[in-house]
Amino acid sequence: MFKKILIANRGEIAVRIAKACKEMGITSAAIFSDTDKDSLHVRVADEAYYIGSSAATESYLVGEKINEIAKNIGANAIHPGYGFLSENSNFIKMVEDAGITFIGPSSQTVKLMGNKTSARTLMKKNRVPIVPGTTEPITSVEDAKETALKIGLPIMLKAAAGGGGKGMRRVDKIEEIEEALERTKSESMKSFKNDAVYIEKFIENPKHIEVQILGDKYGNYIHLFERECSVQRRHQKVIEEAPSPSLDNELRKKITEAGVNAARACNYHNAGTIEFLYDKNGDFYFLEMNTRLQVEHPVTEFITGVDIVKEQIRIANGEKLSIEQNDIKIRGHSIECRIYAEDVDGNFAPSIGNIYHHRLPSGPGVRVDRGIDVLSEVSVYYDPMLSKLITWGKDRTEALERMLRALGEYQIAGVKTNIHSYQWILNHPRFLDLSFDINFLEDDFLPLLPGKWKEELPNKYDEVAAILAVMLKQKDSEIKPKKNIRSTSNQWESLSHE
Amino acid sequence: MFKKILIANRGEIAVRIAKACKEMGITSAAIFSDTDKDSLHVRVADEAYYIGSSAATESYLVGEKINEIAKNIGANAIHPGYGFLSENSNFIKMVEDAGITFIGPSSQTVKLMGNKTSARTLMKKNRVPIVPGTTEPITSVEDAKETALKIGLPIMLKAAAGGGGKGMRRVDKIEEIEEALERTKSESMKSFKNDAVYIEKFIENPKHIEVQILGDKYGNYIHLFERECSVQRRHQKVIEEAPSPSLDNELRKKITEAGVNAARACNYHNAGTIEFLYDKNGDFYFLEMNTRLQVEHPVTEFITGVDIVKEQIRIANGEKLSIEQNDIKIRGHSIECRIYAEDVDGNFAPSIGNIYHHRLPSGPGVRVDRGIDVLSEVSVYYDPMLSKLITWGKDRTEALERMLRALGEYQIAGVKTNIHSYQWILNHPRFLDLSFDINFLEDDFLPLLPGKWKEELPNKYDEVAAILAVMLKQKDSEIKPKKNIRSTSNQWESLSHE
Amino acid sequence: MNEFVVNLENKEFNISIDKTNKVIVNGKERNVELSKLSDFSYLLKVDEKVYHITSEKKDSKNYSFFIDGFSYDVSVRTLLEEKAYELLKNKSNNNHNAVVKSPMPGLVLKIKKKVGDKVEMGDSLLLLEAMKMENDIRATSSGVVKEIFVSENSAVEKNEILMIIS
Amino acid sequence: MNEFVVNLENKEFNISIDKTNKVIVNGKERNVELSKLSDFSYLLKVDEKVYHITSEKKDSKNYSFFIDGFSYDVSVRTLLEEKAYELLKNKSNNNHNAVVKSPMPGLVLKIKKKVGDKVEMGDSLLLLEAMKMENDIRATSSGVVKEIFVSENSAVEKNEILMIIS
Repeated sequence: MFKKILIANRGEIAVRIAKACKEMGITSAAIFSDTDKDSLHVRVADEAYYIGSSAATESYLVGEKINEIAKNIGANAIHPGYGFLSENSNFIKMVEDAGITFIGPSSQTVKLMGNKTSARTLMKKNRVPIVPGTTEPITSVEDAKETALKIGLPIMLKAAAGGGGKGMRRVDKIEEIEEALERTKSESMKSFKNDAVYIEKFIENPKHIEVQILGDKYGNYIHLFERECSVQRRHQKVIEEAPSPSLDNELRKKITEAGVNAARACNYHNAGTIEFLYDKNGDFYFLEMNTRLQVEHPVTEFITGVDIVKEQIRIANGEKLSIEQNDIKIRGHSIECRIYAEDVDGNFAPSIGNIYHHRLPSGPGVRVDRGIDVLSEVSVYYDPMLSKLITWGKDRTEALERMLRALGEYQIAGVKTNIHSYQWILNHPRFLDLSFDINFLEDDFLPLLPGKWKEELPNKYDEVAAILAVMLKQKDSEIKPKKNIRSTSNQWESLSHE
Repeated sequence: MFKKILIANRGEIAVRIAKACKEMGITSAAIFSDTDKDSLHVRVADEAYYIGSSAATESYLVGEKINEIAKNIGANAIHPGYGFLSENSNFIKMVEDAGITFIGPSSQTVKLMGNKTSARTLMKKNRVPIVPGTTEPITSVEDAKETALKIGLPIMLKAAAGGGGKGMRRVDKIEEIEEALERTKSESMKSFKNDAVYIEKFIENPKHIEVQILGDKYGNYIHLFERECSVQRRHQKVIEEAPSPSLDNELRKKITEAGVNAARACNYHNAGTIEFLYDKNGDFYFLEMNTRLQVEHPVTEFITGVDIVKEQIRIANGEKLSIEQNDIKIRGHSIECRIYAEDVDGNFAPSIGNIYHHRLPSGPGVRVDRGIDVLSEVSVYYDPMLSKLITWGKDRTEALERMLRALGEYQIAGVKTNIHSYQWILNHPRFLDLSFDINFLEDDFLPLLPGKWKEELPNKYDEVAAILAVMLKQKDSEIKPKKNIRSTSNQWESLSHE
Repeated sequence: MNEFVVNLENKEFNISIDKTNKVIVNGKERNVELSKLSDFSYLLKVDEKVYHITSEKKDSKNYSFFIDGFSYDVSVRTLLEEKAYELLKNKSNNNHNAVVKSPMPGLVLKIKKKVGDKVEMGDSLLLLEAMKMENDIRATSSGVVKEIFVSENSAVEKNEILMIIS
Repeated sequence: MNEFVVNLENKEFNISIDKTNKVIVNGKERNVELSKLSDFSYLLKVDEKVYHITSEKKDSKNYSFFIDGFSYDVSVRTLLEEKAYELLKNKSNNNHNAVVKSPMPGLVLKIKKKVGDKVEMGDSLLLLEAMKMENDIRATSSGVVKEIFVSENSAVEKNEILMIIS
C-alpha cells in the first residue's frame, strides 16, 4: 500500500480524503495557499506544504508545483479530489511520467472523456444512448443551422471541452444560433482554451440521474447504483439523493447497466460517474462522464456501505475489486444538502467571513463532511461550499425527516448560509411528489427572490425572534461597559465564556 | 399518534429521544433540575418544565412530580429513557393509572422481571437457560452454604431487586458466605429497599452478550440481533459492539431465539434486552432482562437500520410491528465507546467543570449521541457520561479504524475524559483477537493504573506536547497584559476569538 | 416598562418589557426567561416553550438570528428611535432612490438596462461575473433607471454602487 | 535564546527556543510554526508535520494537551524555575510524605489500612462512595501509613486530606 498520499485539493473533500488515509494508516500530505494556512484540511492532514498565493491559479491549479512537491516529499500517489486539476489530462500525464500514482483513471481515458464529442462518439458506438445531435464539433454556422433544423429546436450548444454545466447555451430560434455560437465559442476558449462546440437536442425538463461505477485495473466493473441530482441552481447541484426515487427497479437495472457499459467502453479504472438525462417519456441519455470523485459520493456510501474514497485508493494501488456486484445492495435512502456560504436573497452572493460558532448536528442517521471548523476563514478565493449535510433513513421519508431535524440543529455564525432555503425546497410539493426536474428551482424558487419564498413557510419563530431582539437590546442598554471586570455573581455573564 | 411526549430523563438519552420526537412531528417536553436549567436536553426539547433541586432524589427520581407535570401539560405519553425511573414498576403503575401511556412494557412485566428470582423461575420454565443456583431468595446462612456446596464455589450473591451490576458480590470460600450475605443484604436494602438475595454459580471469565428484542402489544416479537458488551469496568459497560464478533451464525441463531422466547415468556411489549453470560464452553445463560432502552442501542441501529426509539414510540402507540424478522439483516459492524468525564489515573474520579471547547468528530460512519454542548456544565449530581461515540464499518476492522480516527478528532476541553484510555483498549491484543471477557479491564488495565498503561502506547506526540508547552510559556511571557485593547495587526491575537 | 417596535420580514411587533421576566407582544403577555450560552448562542423560554437561538448582533438596532434552521433579520427600535426612523422614511419616500450595489467583487459582463428604462422589481439589471459564476443582479424595487455608474467589462468592488433606480 | 525543562510522563526534554521559529529539542533542531485557533485550540507545525492540539493551561508551569486522542499533562520550567524545583524536591525527599486526598466529594465506606500499616503503591486504602459508585482509593506511592484523618461513614469534600503515607 502507498506510504504517503499528497492531496491536491482543499476544503471538505481534502478533509474527507485525509480521513480515509488516516483510517488506512497512510500518511496524508496537504497543500495550502496563503489563505489556507490554518484551514481545516491542513489541520487534519499529517503533513502540510505551502503551494502558493491565494488565487487558485497561483496554487491549487499549478500542476507543476504540485507534481514537484509530490516528488520532493516522497509521495507515492496523488489524490486530486474534485474540481481543480482532477480532470486535467495534462496534469495526470505529468504525474504518471513522474512515476507517481494518480488516484483516478489514466490520462488517456480522461482526455478521451473530457472531450465531449469523442465521448459521445464512443458511447454511440457502444450502444449507450446519447442525446440526439452532433458527435463532431460544429464547423460553420450553416452546419449548426442545418443540424438544428434536423433534430428540431430548441437545441443546446455545448463546449466540447466543457462539462459540469459550464460552457453551454440554449438556443430556441434559428436566428439566434449565430450569436449564441459565437458567444459559446468565446466563453469556451476563455474557460477551456478550446473553442470546439457541438449540438445536442434540448431535452425538455429532464431529471439528472447519474450512475456511480468502480472499475479496477483488470477490467472488472461494478456499479454502486444511481443518484438523483435534479435539484440544481444554475447547473450547480444543490440536493442529491440515492437511490433515485424516480426510477423503478427495471429502469434502475437498465440505467446502471448502461453506466457499466460506458465505463467499460473507455477502459475506465477507479471511481467514475456517468451522468444521464432522464426525460418525461422514461428515456435516458448519456450526458457526460465525470472521471473523478463526485461531491455527492456520500449518499451512495450511505446506502451501499462502500467507502468510495478507500476503494479509489485500493484500485489505484493495483488491487482487484474486493466487492462483487451481487454484494452491493441498496439499504434505505440518503439525501445530501450542500451548505453554502451565500446570501440567498442577495443574488446568492458568496458570504465572506470568519466562522465564530459552528455546532454540528448529530444523532442517528446524520453525517457531516465539512471543510470548516470554528474560527475558519471563508474567503473570496474558492468555492463557497462550507460542508455537506447527509442523512440516511429507512426510506425517503425518514431520510427527509432526519434532514429537516439535522438542518435545525446545524448552527453557524459568521457567514450567511443557504440553510433556511432548504425549508422551502424540502417541504415543496414538487420535491415531495417527485414531479421536480432540473428546472425546479429556476421555475419555482428563483421567482420568489428576494425574500418572498419565506412567506410560503410557516411563521414558526417570528414572535420568538422579535422577543429575543427586544430582550437583547434591553440587556445591552442595561449593561454599562466595564473595564475588564466581570462579576461571577452576575448570572447573565457567568455562563458566557470568553 | 401522540401529540406530546414527556421525557422523564436528562443527558444524552433525553436528547436522543427529543430528536426522535422531532423527526416524528411529536412535541417533546423536557424536565429539568436546578443544575440542568440550560442543559442540552432542555435546549433541544420543544418545552421544558422545572422538576426540583439538583439531587436526583429531589427531581428525576420523584415519580409523583413527573406524573403530575405530565398530567398538567397534557402529555399523552412518558418516555423514561434508561436509569432513574425507567424500571420502577410503581412509577409505571402510577403513570398507567393516570391514563398516560408509558413508553415501555407494562408495570406487571417490569415488576416480574425486576425481581431477579421470579425472572429466573419464569425463564427456567420457558427453557431459557439460566445460571445454576437458586430461583428463590436465600432464607438462612445454612441454606446459602448448602447451595454453594451443591453448585460449587465460587458463587455470586445477588440482590433479587438488583441488576446492572449493582448489589452483587462474589464469594470464593465457604467461610466468607456469612459476612458477604450480610453485606449484600444491607447494601440491597439501602439501594433497593428490599433485602432478598439469591445465589448463582460464578461463571468463570464469561463474555456478556445481549439480545435486543422488539415486541408489540399483539404478541408479535422480533429480535434485532445481539450486542457484545464484555469490555466493562466495575460492571459498567465501556465498549459495546454489534454484532458480537464472538458468535458464529449457529450460536447467533440460538441466542437470539432464546431472547425472543424470554420476551414472549413475560408478555413483553416495547423494546427490551435479554442479557446472557457466554462462557468458554460455548454455553450461554440468562443473566437478566433490561426492560427499557439500553445505553448501547445505537450499535444495533447502525447494523440493522432500525430506529429503536421510534419503534418504541410506535409500539407504545398501539401500532403493530411494521418490520418482520426476515427484513432484519446485519450490515457491517458497529462499535460504541462511552465518553466519560473522569480522571482515569485518579481512581476514575468524576471530572467536574464547564465544557469550554467541544468539537465533534464527523465524516463517514461516525455517529455521536451527546448530552453536552459547548458551555454545558458537568456537575457532581449525575452520571458522568458526556456522550457516546459510535462508528460503523463494513467489518469490525473498518469500524475500529473509524473509531480510532473519530476519537482523534473528538476534542473536549474543560473536563478530563477517558478518551485516551481507548487507545490502550482498542489496540490491545485481547480486544483484537477476541480473547477478552468481562474481566479484561480488571485483569489487564486496572493493574496499569495510575499512568503505566500510557507506557504501553507509542510515544506519538510526547515531543510535540513538550514543544507546545515551551512555545506557549514563551508567548505568555512575551505578552504583557493589556487593558482590553487588542491590536488586529497582531497575528498571534487576530485568530483568537473571545 | 420599555416599549419597542420590531420589524422582521414585513411584519411589525409592538413589544413592551419590564424587568420581571414578562413581555407584552402585540397586547399579549408572555413569560420569558433568557440564558446566554455564549456570545452567539442563547436559550430563550417563552411561556413553556424553549428555543435555542444562534445570534449575531449587527449594530444596536439590528440582529440576525438563526432558529431551528430558520434565519431572521430583525430590526428593533425604542419608541423614540422608531419616531426618528419614520420621519426619515417619509423623507426618503418623497425622494425615493433605490441604490443598486454590487453584492460581491467581480466583473461587469453585461448591462441590460439603460438610463431611462422602466424596471419592475425582479428584473435583471446586469450580469456580474464573480467566483467563476455569472450572477444576475436584479432590481429589488420598481422604478426608472436614473443613473448607471459602471460599464461593461469593468471590475467592481463589493458594495460599489452600480445603478440608481428612482 | 531561552532554555526550558519539560516533564511529561516521566520523560524530560531540554528545549531551547529563539524567536526565529526554531527550537532545539534535546540537541536536535526543529522548525516550528504555531497558530492560535482559539484559547483552547492550536495548530502546531514541527518541520513538515502538522498537529491540531486542544490545550488547557493549568498555571504558568502546567498545561494539559489533547492531541489526536492522546492526552498529556505537561510541566514546563525555565532553567531558573527548574533549579528552584530541584531544590524543593530534594528537601521533600528527606522528609517524604505522600498526602492522600479525596478525588471527589463522597462518603467513606470502609478504611482498609490503619496507622503503621505498610502499603505498596497500588494498594487499596479505603472505599469511597460517590456518584452511587464505590470508588477504591489506592496508594500512589509506597510507605507506611502515618496518619488517618477520616473515619468510616464520614462525609468528605473533594481534595480533603484522607491519609498521609511516609
